[in-house]
Amino acid sequence: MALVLTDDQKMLQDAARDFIADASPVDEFRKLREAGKTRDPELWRQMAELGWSAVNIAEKYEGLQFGLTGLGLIVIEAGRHLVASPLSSTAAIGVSALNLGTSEDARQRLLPEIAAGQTLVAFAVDELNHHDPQYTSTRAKPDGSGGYLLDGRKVFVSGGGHADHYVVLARENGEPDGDFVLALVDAGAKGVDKTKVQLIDSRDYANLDFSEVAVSKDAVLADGSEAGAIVETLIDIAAIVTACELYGCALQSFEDTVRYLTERKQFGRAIGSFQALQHRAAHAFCQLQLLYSVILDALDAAETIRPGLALAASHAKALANDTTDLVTNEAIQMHGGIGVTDELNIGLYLKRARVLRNLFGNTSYHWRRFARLSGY
Amino acid sequence: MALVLTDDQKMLQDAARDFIADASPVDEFRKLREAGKTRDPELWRQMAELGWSAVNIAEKYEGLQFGLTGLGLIVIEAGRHLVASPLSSTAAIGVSALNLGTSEDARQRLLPEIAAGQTLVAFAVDELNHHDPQYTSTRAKPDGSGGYLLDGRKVFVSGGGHADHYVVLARENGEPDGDFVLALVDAGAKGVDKTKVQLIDSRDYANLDFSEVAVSKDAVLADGSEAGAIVETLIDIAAIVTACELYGCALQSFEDTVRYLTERKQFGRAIGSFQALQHRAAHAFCQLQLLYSVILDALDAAETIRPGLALAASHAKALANDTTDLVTNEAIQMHGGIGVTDELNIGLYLKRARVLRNLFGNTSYHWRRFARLSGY
Amino acid sequence: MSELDAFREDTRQWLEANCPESMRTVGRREDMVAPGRNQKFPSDDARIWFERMRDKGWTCPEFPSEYGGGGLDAAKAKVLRQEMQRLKCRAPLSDLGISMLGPALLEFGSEAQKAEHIPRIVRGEIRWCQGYSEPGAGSDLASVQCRAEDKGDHYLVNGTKIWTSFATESDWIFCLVRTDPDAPKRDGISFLLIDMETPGISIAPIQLISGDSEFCQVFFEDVKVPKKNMVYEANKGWTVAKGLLKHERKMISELSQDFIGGTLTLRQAADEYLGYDKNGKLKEPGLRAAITRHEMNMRAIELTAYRAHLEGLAGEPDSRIPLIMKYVSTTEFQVKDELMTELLGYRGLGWDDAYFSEEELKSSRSLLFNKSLTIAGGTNEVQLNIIAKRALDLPES
Amino acid sequence: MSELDAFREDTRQWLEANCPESMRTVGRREDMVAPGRNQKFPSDDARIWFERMRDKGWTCPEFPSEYGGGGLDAAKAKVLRQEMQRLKCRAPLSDLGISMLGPALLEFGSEAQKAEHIPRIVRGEIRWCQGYSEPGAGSDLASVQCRAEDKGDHYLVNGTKIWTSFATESDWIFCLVRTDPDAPKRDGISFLLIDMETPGISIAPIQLISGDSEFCQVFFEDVKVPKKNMVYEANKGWTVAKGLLKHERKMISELSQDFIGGTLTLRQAADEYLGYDKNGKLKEPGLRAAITRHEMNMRAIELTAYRAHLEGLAGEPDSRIPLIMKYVSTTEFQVKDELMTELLGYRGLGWDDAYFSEEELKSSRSLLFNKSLTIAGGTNEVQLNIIAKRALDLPES
Repeated sequence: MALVLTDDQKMLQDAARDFIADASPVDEFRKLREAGKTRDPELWRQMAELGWSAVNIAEKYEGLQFGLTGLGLIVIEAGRHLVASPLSSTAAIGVSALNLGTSEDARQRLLPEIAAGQTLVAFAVDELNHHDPQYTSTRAKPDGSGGYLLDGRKVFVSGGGHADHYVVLARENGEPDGDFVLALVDAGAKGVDKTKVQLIDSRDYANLDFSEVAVSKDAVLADGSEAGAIVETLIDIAAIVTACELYGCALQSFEDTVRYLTERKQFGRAIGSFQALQHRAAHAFCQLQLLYSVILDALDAAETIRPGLALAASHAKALANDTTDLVTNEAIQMHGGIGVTDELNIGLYLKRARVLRNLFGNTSYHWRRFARLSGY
Repeated sequence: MALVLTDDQKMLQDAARDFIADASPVDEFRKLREAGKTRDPELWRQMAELGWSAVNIAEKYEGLQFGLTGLGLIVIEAGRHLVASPLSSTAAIGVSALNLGTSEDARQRLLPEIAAGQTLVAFAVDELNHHDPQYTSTRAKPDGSGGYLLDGRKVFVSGGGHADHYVVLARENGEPDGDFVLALVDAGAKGVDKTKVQLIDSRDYANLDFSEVAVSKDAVLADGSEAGAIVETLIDIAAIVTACELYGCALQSFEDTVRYLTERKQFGRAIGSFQALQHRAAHAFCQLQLLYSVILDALDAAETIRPGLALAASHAKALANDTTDLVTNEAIQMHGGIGVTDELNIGLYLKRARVLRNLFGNTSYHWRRFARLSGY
Repeated sequence: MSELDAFREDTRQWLEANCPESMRTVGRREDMVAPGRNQKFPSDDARIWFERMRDKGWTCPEFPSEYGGGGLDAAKAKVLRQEMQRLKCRAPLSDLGISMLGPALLEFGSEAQKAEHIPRIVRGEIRWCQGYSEPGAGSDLASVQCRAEDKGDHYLVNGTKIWTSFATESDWIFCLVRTDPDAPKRDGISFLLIDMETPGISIAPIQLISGDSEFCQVFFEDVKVPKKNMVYEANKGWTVAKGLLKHERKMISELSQDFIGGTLTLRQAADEYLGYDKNGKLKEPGLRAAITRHEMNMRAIELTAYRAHLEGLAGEPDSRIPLIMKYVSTTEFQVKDELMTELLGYRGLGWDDAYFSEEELKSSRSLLFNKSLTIAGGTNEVQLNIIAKRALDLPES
Repeated sequence: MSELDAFREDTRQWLEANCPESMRTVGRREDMVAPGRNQKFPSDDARIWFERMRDKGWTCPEFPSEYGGGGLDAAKAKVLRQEMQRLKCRAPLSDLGISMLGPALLEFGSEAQKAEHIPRIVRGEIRWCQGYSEPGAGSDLASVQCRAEDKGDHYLVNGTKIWTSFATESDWIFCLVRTDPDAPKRDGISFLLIDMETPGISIAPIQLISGDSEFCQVFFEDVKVPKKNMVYEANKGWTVAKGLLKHERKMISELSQDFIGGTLTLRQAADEYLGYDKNGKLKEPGLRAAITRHEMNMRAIELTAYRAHLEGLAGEPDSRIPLIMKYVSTTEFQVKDELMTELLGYRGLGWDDAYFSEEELKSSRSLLFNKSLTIAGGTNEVQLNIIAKRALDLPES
């Protein structure tokens, strides 16, 4: 277990912290939102220049081959500043789909483009209002030559509005117990229909309809008996990366709150001198420390794809959901009236956190999964 | 709903409070425990003289016909002082079994004796480590003349050590889906074997083995298709009375704690002036107030056997369990070191509360039942 | 038949004859009838219902009839409430003038003030808003900074008030102002009535995280207020304010869930968005348990509110119960919102989009808006302080 | 091969050759080897293991070899710990002298004090107990009342100490005493070593709700203590005490669950006392969720302890982590006890009865005994105060 960062990782973390604080503080997200936009291409260009789009890509595909832990650290920093970028959807999850997949052709074709920041990917997994891959019914009908025809509907695809390619989870012939099929689909392909959806966090989501969309053999990232394991690992990685962003949101809103506690005066004292608030803040601090350990462990599990990854992922996502609920609610309550205004960032963290809570598994989903994986 | 006491009920409550504070404060329970006893016959004689054994018995059987709410108020007061008496097992549950049962003969035979304080009854319901009447497997084999032969084992029967009669829950022919049979069994009957069991609360418990015990037709309190409803109502009443005692325990340990908060000094101040403790105490106070409303409503439901009794009972027992957990834990924590010594009463309340939590349904049992009764 | 029974009989008949059918259903937030110079009605029925009630003085049943009120005593007012509940009649008019300022004026106001303001409140001619909080004085209400200088024939008001609901649509505001900057905090405060059309007043709406902006900040710059508009005595405004605060907390804890949240119940949401397993149990056991806990708490709160009501009627009110109601109910409302969001999944996270149903959008707005419930009108922390002090007699912290 | 690698190799071989097989399993509470004048051993293997380790000075590996200690530097001591963990070797000796007093004496004691006491600690000849708390001074440790008057050649001690573990079986006690009653609280305290056989000392065991009575109250009545037994300087005992407190909190948070609780894990209890449905899920979904939450918290605590350990090794200790460990771990241990009690049902509520298995009785005792975990060695409240102040820099309350 790599619970302590390497010097390289620390350098990356510092660089990310500095760049984001400078180039994309929360104000930048506010400007995007005001403009009705969900993306800042110039920012992504700069992030790609720093190599962040290439962190999780092997050198032979023109990546930095730095691993998921490093990327997770960047996502945490991005979470702290509510950066709207394809970091999670493309650099972490999209790249992982290609890395794990069986199509060398897809890797050679897409990874260098992604590394260069020129191509965006989104993972289309959910079909219902709650995440649970078990309920996948999108049909992948074999076309007889190793490819498939896709039919079905995916909802609330994160990053789906701007993606150039979708990684689509389907089932062979759409049968409830059929093998998974993981297919790479061009956003402009015939039969793909996209509708943007606006959630409370003002990010990029889309619903996707697939109608007899042709997927060639080279675009099949996984199918047959090995698809189950690949898909599970991919979703575990997605859950862990999402937990990283939740942790970033929680950490920053906690730090903002502690600062407010020392500044705001009521009844002639800093409100942070009131013992009831002190104890609640101290408790939240403990929870954040515990969460950080779990997240570092999960990132290492994801980077090394070691046995126990599934358990580590469910642990990280469930605890991140729970802790962020606690911290964002306390942040608002401790800020008092000002905490519910749009002027303060606290509300923005809360809105982002509530959406992330639902992405790749809510708390009760991961509790059940953790219990099942533990054998009880 | 009778959420406000009548003048008569208030008089009874006051009388109970005065008598118990005088005749049986917690010190009396300590003396019993020291002497290795679980019963004080002289105390029960006095309580019977005050009519408490007869509160729930109709006038025609020489009772006071005062109803279960009144009896519940006495049980609350008894809970506040940890009175070890057959109030719950005999005066509330045993009497209710006879009241609800179909045997007029049993009523005529036993109720006047109970009213006079001369006969004790215990309800033998559980067979496993957790309460759940669904798992009743004690066999009641029809004897051909309206009676039964009983075979089976009942465990942790509250009041079972001193009872003269048992009310035994069995199933016709011991079949998993068979009708319930509720049988009255003489403690000295042939084939009855009793073993006392000592739990942390130093009260009277026994395991009972039944081997071909003859139950005559007159001693059958319920069988056939109507038995299910009678048994459910009886257990609901038992759960509500147990909730009353839990409430008494919680209330007294809370009041003891608030007093301690105002008396104990640390860092030069009464510890009750520390805001973190104030907020926790205030929260506990709120929970106790909510619980009291729910208990009054449940007592009324039990007294009138109105539709909704089952929901009210599960609500009362689940909330009583939960609130008492909170309050007894807080009581110990707020007392600090002295709270874990045997010298203080706080520990006695905790021990009693943990046993009562298990009697007639733990929290998760009643949560599930409440959900089922609510249709989700 | 006793006089009260006769009154009940008459009232029932009158309500049945006069309350339009459409006014006999639970109203939503937007169905509320507000008063004011530019009063508008959500429907014709709402207008008719308002006018009929107004003409009997039953917009304010307990206000004295000499000021246009209903003039009912407590017993009769209770009968009227019961009969209105029986028919599910909506409130004909809602305003801070009725629920907060009116009672305070009747207790503390001068004869001239009552004669000027009470009839207009009863007739719905004036919409009132409240100027209590300031940016630096939230929980610590007594640290009012907004100044009112005595200029002989008028007060000159300078400063700002925040969290004023619907200030842009209101005609008058009642304010706490500092008239003696040297006195200890609570001793230098006065209670002032100010016409919102007075020169020097400006208003900036505050945007909330839910997107709503019913709260405003009100700025006073050299606003001249006639001396006759001071209620009670100079520097004794805290006495008036304390009385009002109690009314406000009661109001917030009594806000019904239907009003605050969307119109979906958890049960309906569970039916529609989650579903059941083959044993008829909610699909997610964790959510099932959480909903059960919430439903139990809500039922306990309702029973407690009802108990307090009955204890009051029996003449034995337990003064500790009202103290706890705001804390327990607002806390539980927020639990409901979070559970609803979990049940609805992505559909409970919609912003402003044709894709989501009106109920779904209400649910996500409610999640966000209701975070203010445990803050407005006395934060949870202040409420717990009060319980510790008044119900438990714990020493000052 | 580096020197450290060579040391590891030697150590491993030595341990494998010298640690008896029966000492390579997790010990229970009653398997602990305590020192003292009347030392007894739970088994022959325990004695052999103790003697072999003692002879190498490895009962106290980091104590200087001039006092009989192992004389290992931090790196080698770590290697020894790792190798002992690898073989699951039990501690050869457990005592407050080793974990608390010894390190303090080495830091603050005089040369004579070190020469007198340290070798006897290493050799297990003296059992030490602690005299910190008093009936009036629990969380507020600095309000020590127990007096030590300077009588020229000795101190005269009068007063009482409470919560002293195993006082009846100990040989010496280290105490906080008040030497200057007029100084501000922390400034008049001294740190004194007292032989328990000195006349005037009496001991009363305290019975706990669990039935245990390992804690005692110790009474001092005109007890004469030689002046040489004062550690550090007069009235500067608080400095010594603060160092010790840190060790104590660490010890309590590190107490392993096996040691504190019974030997049953929740998982085993679930298997035996609750059972599974046909899908392999624990029968009670509510308990399943509660156990899951607990298991997650325990795993998070373990990972955090390990992270802190690794950060320390990497030379970048985060000083905030040790502050939180006692609070989070003791709180979670109590959650485990309650869950265990729920799982076992009636069988988790047994007192003293042949009817219950040893494990079942341990479980109910553990539920009761462990209520003290969040109190002893710094209450949860004190721990949260410390976190607020030191980790979050919040202002003094």
